[in-house]
Amino acid sequence: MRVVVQAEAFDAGAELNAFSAQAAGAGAVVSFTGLVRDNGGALSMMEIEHYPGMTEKAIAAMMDQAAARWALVDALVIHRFGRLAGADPIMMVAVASKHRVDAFEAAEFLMDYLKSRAPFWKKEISATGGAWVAARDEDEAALKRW
Amino acid sequence: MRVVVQAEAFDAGAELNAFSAQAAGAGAVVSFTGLVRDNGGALSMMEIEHYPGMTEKAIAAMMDQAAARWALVDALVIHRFGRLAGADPIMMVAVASKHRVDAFEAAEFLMDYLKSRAPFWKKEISATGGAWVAARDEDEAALKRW
Amino acid sequence: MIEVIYFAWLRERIGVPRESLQTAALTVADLVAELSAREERYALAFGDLASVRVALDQELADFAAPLAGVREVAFFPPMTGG
Amino acid sequence: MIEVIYFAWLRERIGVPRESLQTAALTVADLVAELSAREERYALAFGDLASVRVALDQELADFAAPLAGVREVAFFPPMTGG
Repeated sequence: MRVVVQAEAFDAGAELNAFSAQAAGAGAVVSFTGLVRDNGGALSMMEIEHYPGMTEKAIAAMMDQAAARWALVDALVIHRFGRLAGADPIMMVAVASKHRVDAFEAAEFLMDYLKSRAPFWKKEISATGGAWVAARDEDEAALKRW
Repeated sequence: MRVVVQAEAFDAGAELNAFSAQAAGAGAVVSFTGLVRDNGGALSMMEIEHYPGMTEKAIAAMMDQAAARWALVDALVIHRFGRLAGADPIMMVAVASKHRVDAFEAAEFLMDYLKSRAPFWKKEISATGGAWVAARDEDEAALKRW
Repeated sequence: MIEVIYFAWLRERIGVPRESLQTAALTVADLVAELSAREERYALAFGDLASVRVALDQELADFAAPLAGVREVAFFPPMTGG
Repeated sequence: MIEVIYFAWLRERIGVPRESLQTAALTVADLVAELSAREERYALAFGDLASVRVALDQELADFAAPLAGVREVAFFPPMTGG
């Protein structure tokens, strides 16, 4: 299992291929890629702040929980911080397992926890300034199902 | 939305990147890749039979249902047939949407339907012969939640 | 004449991937009964109908479905895609 | 001395990303009250505690948590990762 927290851009497709290639015995790989939403053609930028040290630990703890709960072959989380341009991947989760249900559920679990329990804060930068993205009630509620 | 049914191998990572790049306005991309399970190091092969004509129609109908039910930006299904070598991707589903819940649910819906309602039949080829993969009760049961 | 197509182990047991048949069968169930009565290999293939699925003109159907107007009947085991 | 770190709009309102503080506060809630009484910018940042989260030595905690033995307190808005 691997956690990567970095400022640099990453290639989601290349990461997916490398992850699948080394996931021996896996029959199912689920990936999630979060993109900067391009709002109606307007060039959008995003600034992501994080809590160095806590971020990696918090994500590793989530992965340990997922591994205890589902039969996983492997899992990967990549999350960027700093300034991101429109349509750049912000983050990705990949989960490999023997059967699809484990891979889907573990990926959703990791996403729900990353959204609300990993110390990242997004700020949307537009021509008129920056605005911190507000946490959504649905995201907090999503944790209740696990 | 695109359905591809082909004998040729495909590059899941390259497909994911191309799919994400053209999914304007999407904030979430979920992919599922099905791999030939490598059973304990033994070189496994798989032969997939399908029903040309019906396959494409059945998958397109599933995608229409998914698009009617969730707010999707785009969806892609690639499924191979013929002889596949161990660890080759068998198929992939990719779904792009504004928010992650739609992308995850639509991808799971498509996978559940592809498993049990798209006319493909898998045969596992080993040194001692071939065996048709039996449909699993769990796969049929999985359809009930939709 | 109706086109009948077989897949996977149904194709293997019946020995041909497809055939054009003359039939008076009114429903899929009638056709299955007619074929099973005709030759052992059909009786063997259709022995357990719980493991057989049918499509009429490339749409999933059931054994009670009428054959009137149908050009293509396909028999196959439960699908195992994905 | 305790290290206090602020993120996102808490950092912006308080005006510094981190500071070392001398405090007699026994709990997180005490520390928040002490800071809010000290200067307007803290009172502003901590005005709505429903929108503030806290971590003690990089583990999520709540406002009733004791500060004994804690080296690093972080205040931040609800997280928006993913």
